[in-house]
Amino acid sequence: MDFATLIQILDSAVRLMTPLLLACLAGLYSERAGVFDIGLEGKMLMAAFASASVAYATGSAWLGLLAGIAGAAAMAGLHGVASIGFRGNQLISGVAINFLASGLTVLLGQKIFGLGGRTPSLSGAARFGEITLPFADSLRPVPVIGPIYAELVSGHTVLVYVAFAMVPLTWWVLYRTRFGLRLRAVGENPASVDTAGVSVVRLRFAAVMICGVLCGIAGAYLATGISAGFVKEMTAGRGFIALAALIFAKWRPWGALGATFLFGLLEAVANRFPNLDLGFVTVPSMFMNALPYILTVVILAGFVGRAIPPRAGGEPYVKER
Amino acid sequence: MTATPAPAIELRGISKAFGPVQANRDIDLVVPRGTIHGIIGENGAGKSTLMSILYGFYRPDAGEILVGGKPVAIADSQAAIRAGIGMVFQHFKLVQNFTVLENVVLGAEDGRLLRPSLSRARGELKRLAAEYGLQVDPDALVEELSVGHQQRVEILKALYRRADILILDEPTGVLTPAEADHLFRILRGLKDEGKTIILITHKLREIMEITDNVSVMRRGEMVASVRTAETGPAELAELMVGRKVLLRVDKPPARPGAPVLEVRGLRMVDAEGVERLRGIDLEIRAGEILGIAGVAGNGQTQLLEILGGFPEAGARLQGEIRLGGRPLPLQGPGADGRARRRAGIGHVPEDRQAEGLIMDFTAWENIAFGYHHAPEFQRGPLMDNAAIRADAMGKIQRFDIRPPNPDLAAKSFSGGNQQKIVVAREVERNPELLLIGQPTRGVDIGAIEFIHKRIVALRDAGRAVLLVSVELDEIMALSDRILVMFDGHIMGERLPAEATTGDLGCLMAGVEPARADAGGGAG
Amino acid sequence: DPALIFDLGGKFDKSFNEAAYNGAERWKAETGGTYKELEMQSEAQREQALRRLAQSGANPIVMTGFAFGEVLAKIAPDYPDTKFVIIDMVVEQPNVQSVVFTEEQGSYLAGVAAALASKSGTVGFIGGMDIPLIHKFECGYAQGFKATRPDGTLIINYTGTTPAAWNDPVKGSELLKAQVSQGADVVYAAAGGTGIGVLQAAADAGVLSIGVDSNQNHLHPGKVLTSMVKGVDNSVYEAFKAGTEVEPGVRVMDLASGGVSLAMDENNKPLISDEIAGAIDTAAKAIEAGEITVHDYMADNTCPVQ
Amino acid sequence: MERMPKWADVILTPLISLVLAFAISALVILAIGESPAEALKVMVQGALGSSYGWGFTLYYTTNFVFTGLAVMVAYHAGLFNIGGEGQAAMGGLGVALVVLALPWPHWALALPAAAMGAALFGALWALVPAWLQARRGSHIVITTIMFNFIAAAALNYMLVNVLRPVGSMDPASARFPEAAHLPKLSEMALGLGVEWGRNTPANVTFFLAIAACLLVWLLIWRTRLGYEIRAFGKSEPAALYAGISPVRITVLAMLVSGALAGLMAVNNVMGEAERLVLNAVEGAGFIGIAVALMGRNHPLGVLLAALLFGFLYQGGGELALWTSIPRELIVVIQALVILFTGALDNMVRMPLERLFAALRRKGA
Ligand SMILES: Nc1ncnc2c1ncn2[C@@H]1O[C@H](COP(=O)(O)OP(=O)(O)OP(=O)(O)O)[C@@H](O)[C@H]1O
Ligand SMILES: Nc1ncnc2c1ncn2[C@@H]1O[C@H](COP(=O)(O)OP(=O)(O)OP(=O)(O)O)[C@@H](O)[C@H]1O
Ligand SMILES: [Mg+2]
Ligand SMILES: [Mg+2]
Repeated sequence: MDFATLIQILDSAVRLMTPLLLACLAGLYSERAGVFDIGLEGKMLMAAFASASVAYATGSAWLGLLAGIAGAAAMAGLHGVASIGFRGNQLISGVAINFLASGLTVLLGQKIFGLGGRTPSLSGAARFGEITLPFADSLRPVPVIGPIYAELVSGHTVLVYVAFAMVPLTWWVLYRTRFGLRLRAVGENPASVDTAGVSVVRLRFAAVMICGVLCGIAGAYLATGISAGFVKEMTAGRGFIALAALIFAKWRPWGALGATFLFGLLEAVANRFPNLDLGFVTVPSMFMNALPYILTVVILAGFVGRAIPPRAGGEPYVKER
Repeated sequence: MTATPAPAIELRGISKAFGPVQANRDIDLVVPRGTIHGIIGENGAGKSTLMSILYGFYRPDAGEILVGGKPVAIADSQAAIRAGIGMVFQHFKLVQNFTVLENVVLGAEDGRLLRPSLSRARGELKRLAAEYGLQVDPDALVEELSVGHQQRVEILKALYRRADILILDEPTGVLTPAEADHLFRILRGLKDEGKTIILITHKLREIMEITDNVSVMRRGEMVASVRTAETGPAELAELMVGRKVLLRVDKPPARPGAPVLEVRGLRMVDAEGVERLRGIDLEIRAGEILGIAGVAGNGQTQLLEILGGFPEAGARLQGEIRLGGRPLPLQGPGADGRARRRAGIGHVPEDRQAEGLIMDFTAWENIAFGYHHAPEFQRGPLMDNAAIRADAMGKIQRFDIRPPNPDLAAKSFSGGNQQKIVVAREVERNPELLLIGQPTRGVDIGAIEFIHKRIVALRDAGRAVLLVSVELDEIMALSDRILVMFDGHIMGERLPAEATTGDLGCLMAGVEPARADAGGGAG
Repeated sequence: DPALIFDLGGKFDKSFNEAAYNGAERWKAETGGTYKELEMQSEAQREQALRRLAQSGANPIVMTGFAFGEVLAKIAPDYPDTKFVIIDMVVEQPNVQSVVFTEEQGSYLAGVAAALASKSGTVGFIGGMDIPLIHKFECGYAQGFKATRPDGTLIINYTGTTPAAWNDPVKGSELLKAQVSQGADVVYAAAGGTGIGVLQAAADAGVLSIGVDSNQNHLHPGKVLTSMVKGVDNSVYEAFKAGTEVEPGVRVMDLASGGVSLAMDENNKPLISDEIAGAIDTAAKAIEAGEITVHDYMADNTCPVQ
Repeated sequence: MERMPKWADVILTPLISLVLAFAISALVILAIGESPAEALKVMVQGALGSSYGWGFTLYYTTNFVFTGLAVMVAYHAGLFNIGGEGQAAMGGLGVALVVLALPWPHWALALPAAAMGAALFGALWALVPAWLQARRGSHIVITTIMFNFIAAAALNYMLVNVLRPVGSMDPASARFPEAAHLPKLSEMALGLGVEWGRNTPANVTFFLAIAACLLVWLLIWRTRLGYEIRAFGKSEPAALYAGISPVRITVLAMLVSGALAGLMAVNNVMGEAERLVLNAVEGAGFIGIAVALMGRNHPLGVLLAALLFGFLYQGGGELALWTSIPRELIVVIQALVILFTGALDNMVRMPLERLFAALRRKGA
C-alpha cells in the first residue's frame, strides 16, 4: 500500500468517524452525568431530517444545522423529562426515542415533501461545502507533509473540524471547569452533589441537552455535510456504533477520538479492499463488510480491559424509596 | 430581649413519613450554641432522617426549623449550607474516584474554572489540617483512603464551607479507638471555637465522654432530652430501648476443645502486587472465640475473604488452611464460598450491604442466600420457597428482626436489622467455624447485646468463632484470645484478662509495647 | 380494478418500486381508472396481502420483487380466476405472468458506455445489499466494460449485508470517494437509496455516474452518464392495460423488447459522444441479434469476467 | 404496607399510560390529516376484531415473547443483551440446517429437532459475547451489537452461497419439505371443528412460547440457577461471597438468553416462511428489548407486552395496508406506547399514589 492510498484511507476514515465522534461525545456527556443513552441513533436521525428539511426550505446549511440541533435537543429533552424528571427507565426511554425518530421523520417527511420520507436533494448553500485550508494548494507538493496537510487535514466540511475541536473542548470542560467537576460527580455519586447543595436534576438535564446538541450536529453532518439530503433510516446504526465506541473509550474524550477513529478506519479499509485476495482464497465481500465488527470484538477482547461505567449510570436518582 | 443567646438550632414539630413509614413524628429539639449535643436511639428510630431534614436533604412533612433563633426555610442542602450547617453522613457522600481536593471543592467552587478553586482549597486544607489536626493528602483518590480518612474528608468539606453547626451521623462506627480519640479531640477543638456539634452515636461511652446534652429517640419520636452530666449509661440505654439492657457481655469461661481451624504460613499478594498477608499462623479451637484486633486495612479483610472462599480477583495465595484436620484448597473451583459453607464455615462478612445481602431481594430470599443449595430448601429440581419462607419466619422471630415482614426488601430494613438478617442466617446454621467481621458496626445497643449473646451461645455449643472487629471494646468483651494484626501479619497475642487498651493500641499501631515504653509512646 | 403491491423497500425507493408506481400512475392518468396499492410491512404479510386483494376482486394483481415468488406459487392456485403478475421472478402457474428483465444486457451496455466515457480506464460498481440479483447487474456491467476495454480496471463495492445497505447514502458517498481515489471516473450504482448518495458524491467529485432502474439522469444533469432503465413501469402499465386479459407465462423483457435500455435524454446529451452512442448501438444490435451473449450471473452463480 | 394497592400499580398505571399514549397518537394522526377514530377502528378490527386478525397478532406475539424473554433472562443477570436480533437470525440458520438436513417424516419429529437447532445456534451466538464478558471483561453491549452485524453477514453468506438453490433470484434457502410444515393454529382449530383464522401464520409455536414463559418463570424464580442469576445480577460482590461463579452465571444466563432468542426462528422460519429468508427477524430482536423492559422483566409481563406489540404490529400493518396512513405511523405509536408505559410510568404513578394516600386518609 503506497503513501497516497494510506492518505486516502485516512481521509475517508476522518469523514466516516465524524458522525461517530460527535455522537460518541454526546453520549459521553450524558453518561458521565449518569444518564444512559441508547437513543443516540434516534436523536441523530431526527437531527438529520430536521436539518435537511430546513436547509432545503431556506437554502442555508447553517439554518439547517440549527434546526438539526433543535430537533435532536427536543428528543433529548424528552429523554430528560422521562428519565430525570420522572425517574423513568433510561433504557426504555432511549429505545422509545429511537422508534419515535424512525417513525416521525418518515411521517413528517412524507407529509411535507411527499417523497416517501426523503427530502429533496440539497445543493449549493444548503449543504456544507468542503473547506480548503490556507496554503493547502501551495503546500501540496511538499513531500509527506504536503499531502497530509492538503488532503487529510484540509478539505473537509466545517462540521468535521467542529467535531475534532469538540474533543479537547470536552476534555477541558470535563476536567477544568466547575461544570465538568459536578457533571462527573453526578454520574458517580449524585448524593454527593445533592448534599453539596447542587441540583442533581438541573445538572443532569444540562448534560442531556448537551448530548442533544452534539447529536444534532452529528445528524446535520450526515444530511447536509457528507450527503445531500435526508433518506429514511440514514443513520444506519451509527448511533449504536457510537455507543460501542463510548464504552470502548471508557467514557473519556480522547478515548472517544481513538475509538471512533478506529471504527472509521476499519470501515474505510473495508471499503477500500472489498474483496481481499489472499492468493489462495478470495475473502468474500460479506466477510470484508463484517470485518470492522469482527475486529472490534477481537480488539476489545485482546487489548481493552474491563470498562467500568460511571457508577451511578442508569439509575434514576431517588432520595426516598 | 432575654439574656440567654438564642440556641444554635431549634426544631419544632418536625414530622416526616416515607410512604407508610413514619420516620419522624412531631419532633422538638433545642441545641444551645457552642455545645456538643448527642442523639441516641435504636436502629431505625429516625435519627438520620431528622438530621437529613435539618441539612435540607429531605423535606419535612410538617414542622419548623430555627437557626440562631430565626426561622429558616431549608429547602435544599444549599440553604442549609448557607445557614451554616454542615453534615457528615452515616454513609459518606463522597465521589470515590475523585481526589480529596475535588471532593472538598465540589459544590463550593469559587468560579466557573476549576484551577483557582482547587488551589485556594489546597491552601485552605493545609490551614485546616494544621488547625484541627485533620491531615489528609489532598491529591489522594478517595477510594484509596481508609474510612477514617474518608471521614476526615467529610469533616473538611463541612469546615471548608464554613459550617458553624456540624452534624456527625455515627462518625465512630468505622473508626479505631485511636481514630475516635483523635476525632473527639478535633470536635472539642471545634467546640472551643464556638461551633455547635450534633453527634449521633450508638456508643453510650462516647455520649458520656464528650457531649453536653443528649436526646433520645425511639420509634420516630423524641422521648427525652437531658443534660449528660445528670444521667448515666444505664438510664440512657433503658430510655432508648424501653427496657433494661445488659451493658456487659456475660460469658462463662471458655472450654476449648480440639483445633477446628489451623492456618499456616498464609500469604497473599493482590492483583496490584501488594503483599497483603505476610505469613499468618493461627489456630482456633472448638468452643473458643478468637478475636482479631487491628486498624482497618491491615489484612483482616483479606484473611476473612480467603477463609470464606472469595479472595479478590487476581490475588496470589500461598500457605495452608486446615479445617478439622482436613486441608482446604486455597483457590480454584473447590475453594469458593459454596464449598466453604459445605465444609462447615459460616461467614458474616464485614460489608453487609455489598456482600452479605442482596439489597433488592426480600428478607426471606436473603435468609437462604449462600445456602440455597441446602437440601432442606429443595423440592425436586426446584427450590422450596415455602420451606425457605418458613425458615425465614422462624429466624425473624428468634432474632426479633423488625419489621417482622419477610416480604420486605433487605434495603427497606434499617442497618441494624439488616445485620441481624445476616447474623441469623449464618449463626443458626450452627457452623463448625463462624467467621464474623464487624458484627455490630452501626448496630444499636439492644441489637448488639443480642448479637453478642448469640455469638457466645454458638461458642458454648462447641463451635469455633473467628471475630474480626475494629471495635476494641467488642474484641475485649467477646474474645477468649486476642490476636492483633498489623500490616499483614500477627503483631502479638494477648488474653483479654491481661490486655489493656493501651497495650493493644500499641500493637495495632505496629509497635511492640515494650519498645513503646522505652521509646516513650509512639502511636 | 387492478392492484399493485410494492415490496418492503416501499414505493418511493427512487428506483425499482417507484418505477412500478410510475407505470401505474401513467395508466391511471391515461385511462382515468383506479387501482389499489399496498406496501408490504413485513414478511408475514405477503400472503395476507395477496389473499385479501384476490378476495376483494382485484384483477390483475401486480407485485414487484422476487420475494413474492414463494408465496405466489402457493396461493395462485387458490384463486384461478385472478391473474397475477410478478416482476423479477418466475412463478409457473397457469394464472401468473412472470416478468423478468435481462438486467445483464442493460448493464452490459452501461459497461460499454462507462468504458468509453472513462478517461482513466478505471470504472466502478457500487451495489446495495450483497445479493445475487445485484451481482447480475455487476456481471453484465463487467462484461460490457471488459469487452470494450480489456485492459481496464473495474472496482466493485457492496454497501452491506443488512437491509440498511439500501438506505445508507453516507456509505454510498464514501464508497464512491474510495473508488475515485483509486482512479475510477465512471461509477455504476445499483443500490437503491444508497445510490442517491453515490450519484451525489460523484457529481460533487466531478466524475460520472450511472443510475439504475429508473431514469436518474435528471438528478444531476450533465453529471449522470446514463441510467440503466428497467422497464418496470411499462410492464405494470401493460399489465394494467391488459386487465384480466393478462397473458400468463414468462415474459422476458430484454433489450430487443425494450425491457431494458440506457436512458438518453437532454440531461446526458452532452456526455454521450457520437463514439459512445455508436458503440452502444452496435453492442445493442449485436446482443439483439444474438451475436453477443451476455452471461447471466443467475444461471450458474458465476461471472466469466472479474 | 405499600403506598398504593398492588393491583393499582400493576393494572391501573399501565392502563392509564396506554390511554395517554393512544391519546397522543390520536393527535399525531390528526396532525397528518387522518381520522384517529377511523384509524383505531381499522387497527382494532384488523388485529383483534376477527379470528383472522388474531391469527396474525398471535404470530407476531410469539416472535416478541421469545425475544422479550431472551432480553429478560440476561437482564436478570445484569447483562444487557442487545444481540437478540443476531441470535434469532442464527436460530433461523439452525432451523434451516436441521430441517433441510434430514427427510423428516413428520412435523412432530422435526419440531423438537428444529427447536434444538434454533436454540443451539442462538445460544452459540450468545456464547462468544458471554465468554468475552466473563473472561475478558469485554462489554457485552458492544459485543452483542457487533455480533448482530456479523450474524447478518454470516447469514447473507450462507444464504447466497450455500443454502440458495442454484438459479434462484431469492437469497433464501430451499423450501422446507411438506412433512416438516408446522400445523397452523387455524388447522388445529379446524381439527376441533372450528373455523378459525384461515390463512394466518400463527402456529403451534405459540404454545411453545407460552411454555417458554412458564419455564422461564420457573427458571428465574423457582430454581437455584435462577436464584443465582438474580443474585449475581443484583450484586456481584455478594454473589462471590455466596460462592456463585460470575463466569458460570454470565455464560449460562447468556446461553439461555441466546437460546430463547434463537427459538423465535421456529415461529417465523419454520412456522411461517417455511424456508429461511434474509432478514427474517425484521427487528423483533430490538422490539424484544422494549417488550422485556415494559413487561417489567417478568414472563407474564413479557407475554402481555408481546401481545400489545403484536397488536400494534398487526393493527398497524392493517392500517398501512388498507388506509392511506403511512406505515411509519405505527412506529410512532409503538414509540409512544413504549415511552408512556415504560419510561413515563411515574408520571402516572405519582398522582395515583397521592390519590390513594388521600383515599386512605379519608378511609382511616
Ligand atoms: N430514604 C428512605 N426512604 C424510605 N424509608 C426510609 C428512608 N430512610 C429511612 N427510612 C426509614 O425511616 C426509618 C428511620 O430511618 P433512619 O435512617 O432515620 O434511622 P436511624 O435512627 O438513623 O437508624 P440507624 O441507627 O440504623 O442509622 C426507618 O424505618 C427507615 O427504614
Ligand atoms: N449449604 C449447604 N449446607 C449444608 N449442606 C449442603 C449445603 N450445600 C450442599 N450441601 C450438601 O452437599 C451435597 C452436595 O452439594 P451440592 O451443592 O453439589 O448439591 P447438588 O444438589 O448437587 O446441587 P447442584 O445440582 O446445584 O450441583 C448436597 O446434596 C447437600 O447434602
Ligand atoms: Mg442512621
Ligand atoms: Mg452438584
